[in-house]
Amino acid sequence: MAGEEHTKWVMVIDLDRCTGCNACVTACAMENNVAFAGEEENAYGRGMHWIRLVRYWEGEYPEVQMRTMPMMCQQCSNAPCEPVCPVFATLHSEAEELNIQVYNRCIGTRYCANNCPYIARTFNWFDYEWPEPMNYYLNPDVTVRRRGIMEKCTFCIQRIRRAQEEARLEGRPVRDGEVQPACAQACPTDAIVFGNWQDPHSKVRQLAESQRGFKFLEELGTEPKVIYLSSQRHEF
Amino acid sequence: MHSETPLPAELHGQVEELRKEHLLIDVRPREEMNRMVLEAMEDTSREWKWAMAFLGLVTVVTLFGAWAYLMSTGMGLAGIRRPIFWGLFIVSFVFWIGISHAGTFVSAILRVFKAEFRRPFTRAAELMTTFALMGAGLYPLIHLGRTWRFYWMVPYPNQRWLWPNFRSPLVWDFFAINTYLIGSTLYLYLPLIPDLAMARDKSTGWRKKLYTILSLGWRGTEEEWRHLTKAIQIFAWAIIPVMFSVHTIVSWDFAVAMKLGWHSTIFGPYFITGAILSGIAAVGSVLYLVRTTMKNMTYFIRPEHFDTLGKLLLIISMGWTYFFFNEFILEWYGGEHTVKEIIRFYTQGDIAPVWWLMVICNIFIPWAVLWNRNWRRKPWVMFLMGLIVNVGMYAERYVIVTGALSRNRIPFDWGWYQPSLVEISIAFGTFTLFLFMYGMASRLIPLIPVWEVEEGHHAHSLRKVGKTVVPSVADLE
Amino acid sequence: MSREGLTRRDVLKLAGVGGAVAAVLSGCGPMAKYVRRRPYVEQPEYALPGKSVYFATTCRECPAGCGLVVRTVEGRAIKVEGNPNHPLNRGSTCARAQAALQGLYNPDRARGPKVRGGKAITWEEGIDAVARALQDTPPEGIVFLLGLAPDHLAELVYEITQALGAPPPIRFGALAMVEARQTLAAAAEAVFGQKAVPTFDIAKADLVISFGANFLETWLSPVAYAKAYGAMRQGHPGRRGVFVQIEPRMSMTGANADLWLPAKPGTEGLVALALGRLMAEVAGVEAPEPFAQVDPAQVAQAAEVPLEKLEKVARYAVQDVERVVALPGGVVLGYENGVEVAQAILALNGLLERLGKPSLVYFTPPAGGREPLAPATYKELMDLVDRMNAGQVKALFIHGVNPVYEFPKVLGFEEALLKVPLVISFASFDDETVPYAHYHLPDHTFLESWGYQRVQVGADREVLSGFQPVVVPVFDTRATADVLLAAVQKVGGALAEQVPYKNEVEFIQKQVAEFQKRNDGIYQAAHPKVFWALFLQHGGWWTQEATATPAQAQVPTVQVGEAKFDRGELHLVVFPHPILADGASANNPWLQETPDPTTTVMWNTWVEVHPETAAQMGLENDDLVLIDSPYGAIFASVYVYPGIRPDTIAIPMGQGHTALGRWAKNRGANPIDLLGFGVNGAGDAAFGQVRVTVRKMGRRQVLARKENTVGVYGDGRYQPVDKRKEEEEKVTSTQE
Amino acid sequence: MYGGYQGRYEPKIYVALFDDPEPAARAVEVLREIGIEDRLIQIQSGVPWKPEVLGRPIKASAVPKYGMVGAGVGFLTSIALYFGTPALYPLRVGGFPLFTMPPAFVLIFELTMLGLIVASFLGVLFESLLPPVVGKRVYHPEVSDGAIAVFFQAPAILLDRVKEALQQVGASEIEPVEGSFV
Repeated sequence: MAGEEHTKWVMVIDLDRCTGCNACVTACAMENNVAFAGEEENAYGRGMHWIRLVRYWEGEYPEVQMRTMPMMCQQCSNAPCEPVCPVFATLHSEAEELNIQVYNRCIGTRYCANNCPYIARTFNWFDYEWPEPMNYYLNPDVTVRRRGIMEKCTFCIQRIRRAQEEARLEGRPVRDGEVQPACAQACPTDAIVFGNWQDPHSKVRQLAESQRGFKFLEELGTEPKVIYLSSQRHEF
Repeated sequence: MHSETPLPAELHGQVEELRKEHLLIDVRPREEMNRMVLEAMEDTSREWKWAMAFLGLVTVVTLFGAWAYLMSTGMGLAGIRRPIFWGLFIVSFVFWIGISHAGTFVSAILRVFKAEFRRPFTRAAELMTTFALMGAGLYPLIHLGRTWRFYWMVPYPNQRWLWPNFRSPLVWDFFAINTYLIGSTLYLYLPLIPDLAMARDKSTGWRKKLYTILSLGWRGTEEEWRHLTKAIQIFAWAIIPVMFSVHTIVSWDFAVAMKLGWHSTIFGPYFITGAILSGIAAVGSVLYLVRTTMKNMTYFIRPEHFDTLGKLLLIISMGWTYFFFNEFILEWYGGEHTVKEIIRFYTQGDIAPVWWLMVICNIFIPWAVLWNRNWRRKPWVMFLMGLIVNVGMYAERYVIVTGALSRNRIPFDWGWYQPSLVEISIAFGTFTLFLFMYGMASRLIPLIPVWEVEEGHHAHSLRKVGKTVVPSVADLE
Repeated sequence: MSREGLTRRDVLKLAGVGGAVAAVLSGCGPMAKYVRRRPYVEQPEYALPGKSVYFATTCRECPAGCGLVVRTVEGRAIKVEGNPNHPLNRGSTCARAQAALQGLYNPDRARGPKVRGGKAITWEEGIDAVARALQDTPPEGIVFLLGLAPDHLAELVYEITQALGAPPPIRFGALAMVEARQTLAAAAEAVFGQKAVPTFDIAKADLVISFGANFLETWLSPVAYAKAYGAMRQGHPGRRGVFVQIEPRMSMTGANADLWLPAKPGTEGLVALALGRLMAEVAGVEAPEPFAQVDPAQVAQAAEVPLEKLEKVARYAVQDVERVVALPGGVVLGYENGVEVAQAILALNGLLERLGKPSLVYFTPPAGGREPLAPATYKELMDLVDRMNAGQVKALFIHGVNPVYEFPKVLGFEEALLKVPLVISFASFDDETVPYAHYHLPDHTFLESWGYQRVQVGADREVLSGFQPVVVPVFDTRATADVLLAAVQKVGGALAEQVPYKNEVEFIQKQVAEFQKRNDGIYQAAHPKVFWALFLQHGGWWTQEATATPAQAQVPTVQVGEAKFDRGELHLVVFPHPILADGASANNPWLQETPDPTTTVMWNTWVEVHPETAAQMGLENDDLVLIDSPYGAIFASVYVYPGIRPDTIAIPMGQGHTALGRWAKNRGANPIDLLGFGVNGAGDAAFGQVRVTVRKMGRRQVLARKENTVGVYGDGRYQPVDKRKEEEEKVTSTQE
Repeated sequence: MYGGYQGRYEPKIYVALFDDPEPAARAVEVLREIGIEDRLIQIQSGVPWKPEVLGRPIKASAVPKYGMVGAGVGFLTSIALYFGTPALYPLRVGGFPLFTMPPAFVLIFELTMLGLIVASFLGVLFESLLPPVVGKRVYHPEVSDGAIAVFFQAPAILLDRVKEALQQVGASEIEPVEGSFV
């Protein structure tokens, strides 16, 4: 029973709370063994960030406004990246309703990345290094990816699994809020909330019912599982 | 049949003119044609050897050397980046697939339509198909992040019962390209058998041994001819839809994607037309090279062939323009921001020089030149036209692949692509590989299908009609 | 997973470094001094292979003191997480804390004690040197220069200096310079009657009026403020807090404001007064003295701020909402009249209280009633340099601060250092100061350290945040407190009697033991060892209930006066990098790789220039420019920044290291070098008065950005035809 | 013991060379008149002359049948791959059903065509018995120079008659050849 039931993991991001501080970016990188690529590679758009803050300037000085939007894999129910992979390296997990990336299966066609409307995928252009002893901090729950394969946000599936296993050992369902991806955990303003949509009392479910809720590029029919709550602005 | 009606003496001048014009009525005995073809084939001159050694060396360094470097270091050596995950490799892939349409188009379609002028250069074109496909087939491997795992795309029973994803266009590609490669190679080989038998009969030494094996003991019996001609008929009909499917599927690699600038229903015919355009153009260039660098080829490849190719090129350029304009105006008319930006990026952005190069090379220059019969009949003009149109077609693929990827629905993540040295080197290496393979093949197999030419001779004769002579064609097949 | 480089033997070797101090096991965590890796057959029960062990500790990436929980697996620190119970950060962390593991496991860390020139020595020799310094130097010649953290080391050093009769330690750092804590404290004294840095309770606020405070980035206690910000925006159903920011350069904080007013530098105090006057007018009361002296219309004109906006803010504050708070910070305190400006801004709170609004300002009660030592002012620092130059400083101990990098060049600290006969650095990294040190006795990084920190600001209760090592020290480093105590033991005599601790842990335990008497903490225990275990388990001690009470604000009389500026074409705003802050952790690659929130620049220094100014000067993105102030000059690449005043440029701190490690060295520029001598009334640096000239170098140095790098790499010809319009379209298309 | 007699009646293969199909066709006619059956005549030529031209019996090629069988095999393979393998290891992608029709057509088409093409090629080889596995087969190298070689099997007793008749229709030379027809 516990931990086995059908789950649908959903993330709610309150853009009104989000300050764009990038703590989620660093947290994600540290949790998921995301490699750092250095200045030149980043200048050429080869940063490995799984989550990034999409930032826009709006208006003109002095009425200029910055808008940010954390963007990561939206774990689409109808993910465009999945069917184009020739070797099933990215596919849909039916138990968690997540979009899975199987690193060991990936042969690096990069088609999935081209077909992702959220530009959520990053590619291992090289073998990246964590010079000794920096490799000590690498998370043993997360594969270190080698060159030539695709990677992306996993909703910290290792944490979901850990919580499910613990819940199963204790013979109870996973509690709401028990699973927190690294980004949600770090978020200083609690803008990111994570939870199980199937649980009608979950916080994500309640937040998602907000009138501010929207899904990014929803019109494409990808059915993303990240729900944004639009930011507001008081006009003076 | 092949025997000619005696012609009055006063028409001899006119006859000479006509003979100069048309290969198929400028009859030479089979022995002589055999000799001419074999002479051309066995002409392994010093220049040729140097050229092959140079091309081979350059290929090893620029293609295989760079590829090894790429594989051992990482895909980052290419200029691709987020969000332009496909670059010059895919551009070259599409380009060479396009070139590969030449042989099939010239050979199969013209054979089906009994276009007689095709006869002397079908093989030259079919060779292009095979070698271009081989070049093209390298790219899906080169562009893989983990090339050493390419065999996971092959459906083979394995321990885990894990199969490829047949819903992926890349798997379709895999099947389509393999079908096409096998089909076109066999289609090249079948009509080659009688000529190989001829070479077997006329050569000595290692060549004799080689051709003995390759000709499979061909004797030219009625049975053999019956089966062979039947099979060629089947092939000619079967290879055409395969050819269409290949480039359609290649276009689907783009068109099925949820990517603005790619997601277009017209991509199938648009790509096919483009492929035939570049293929025909490439035939023109290659025929010029064959004609000028190989012995006796001025007899077989004549201005009339270039003339006809030129006409075809003009028509197909118009067809391509039609599809191109179709695609362009509808996107231009549509209101979506990203599409508008893509159009702006194409026509005014950083990629604009390439885009305009495409328009100039594929539309303006062919249209300006090819209407003129005299220019069409000049081999060097057609050689240049072939190069120009292929530059344009390479530019087209470059724009479609990297240009569309540079712009997406999230302006924050737009990008700009620059091919790296390694990419350019590999792309260049495929050209030298192609020339190397073609050069080697030109000295190993009879480049002119002599029996087909002779067959054509038999089908053509000169008849007097009123006060003039006209070539007549008898249906031999 | 194959990246494991540490063999079991290495681990055992490392494990041998830390001496074990046996203590009780409470079943919730290790009580040995260090968690040691042992063979599987005799491994402690909490260190099962494959099972995570979590340790509560405290972040020392900035002086705020957020609580952390560090996940370790088989003796390795894997992930930093926030301590969900910690009153400051409640489970959240900033980017710096997240990347702290890259500091811990940094390959460029100092690997052992050494003398100048790089020759390795034993710890015995190092301790001897310290002992000799303490013994032989006349007490008035001993100076301890410490970082900003109000930690146990500062208190221990204070005790040692007291026992020696030496001057108390000087605490300073680059962040202190731009945060101007003493200025804030001085202004708070005038308004609230307490000379301390106040905490602004923005979580409850309906309207926050911030004058330059970058409280979401690095200011005082950024995670606590960010947490409060989130609550202000969406924490109260049906009541969304509104936020107005007044500053010349749009910081990330300002970028989140509903209204951002780029007031002319130096006019912020007047704007505050004008706002007060408008509020009084709206409320229909007579404006109190300081507010009455200004004419809002004139101020608005002088500040280049629309009067109508000020009126609207005033009306909203008075009529529409209940809870309003005004806070000063950042560059507005960095003028010569910074104290007065701060007073004027804080006085708004007094005015609002008079208008019947509740106070949203409180002072964090110091843990155990012990007020940590105040950080030094810029003036005191200049005095120190003078003393060093005069040869009065005989022994200088440097810990937690990197003066050669962090102090403005004009102070001449480097030259002064050469005049000190004995300099001992305790830096964990080979930083810029180390070459000047006669001895380099590297401390652990904080994740290998014991200690505690008294939270000074941001918490609504007493918080003693504890830290414990989460891993065995990676290198041959030693806790500075241990080194000092060992030296004290070696000196012996009266000093050892007055500072009677055997080692660091004993000192800490003694301090912690004071809280055992308290009955308002989150836990109680009868036995000191159990209490100590609980202290470690919880990651500190704090009270059950919030004890801070709202401070009553007065409306002081204040003459704001004119701000003075250096000569130069453009105002200069030097701000702490939102990710790297003061740059102490600039060698953590993921901090370098985390994009700056507003510009998305990574790995380098940029200078923000208003688009019009850039156009006038012929500057484009990525153009290298020389920024020249009367005190120094640096090179940086232009970032055409839409959120900055046309008469201002801004440069982030944190880069421009000439040492520290492979990822930080020779990267970007250090804008601190542009700052001068100016001080304000409280003695803090008047860093806002610097003006600079910008010269185009005719060369490009491409910045790595996360944003659409069209034009960033290679050529950069890209300029959209109608960028602004497109940008609007983007936003509308993305936010439906 | 009856070697001489037997030798006179033992059928041997001879070849007559012609330059044009017209005399060749007449030669076939002559041979038939003499009583040599069609199956004892084989014509080799450098170009595919139609049987009508040479007055030879018209037979249909079996190659299309091979092609059809190959196409069928290809079709069945594609069905097995496309609909069989997802059942072996069901994996969901992109919200698609496990078995979808549109992509199926692509695979069905490609594999059917592949089967057709490969089988047609093999059909040529099998039907023409290429390459020869055992024995020597009759051949005249002049064929590759465009000559039409009429091979016929005749007992020596008829040889003179045949020679005479063939020379009348224009055969350049008639000589015995070693080997068999197939």
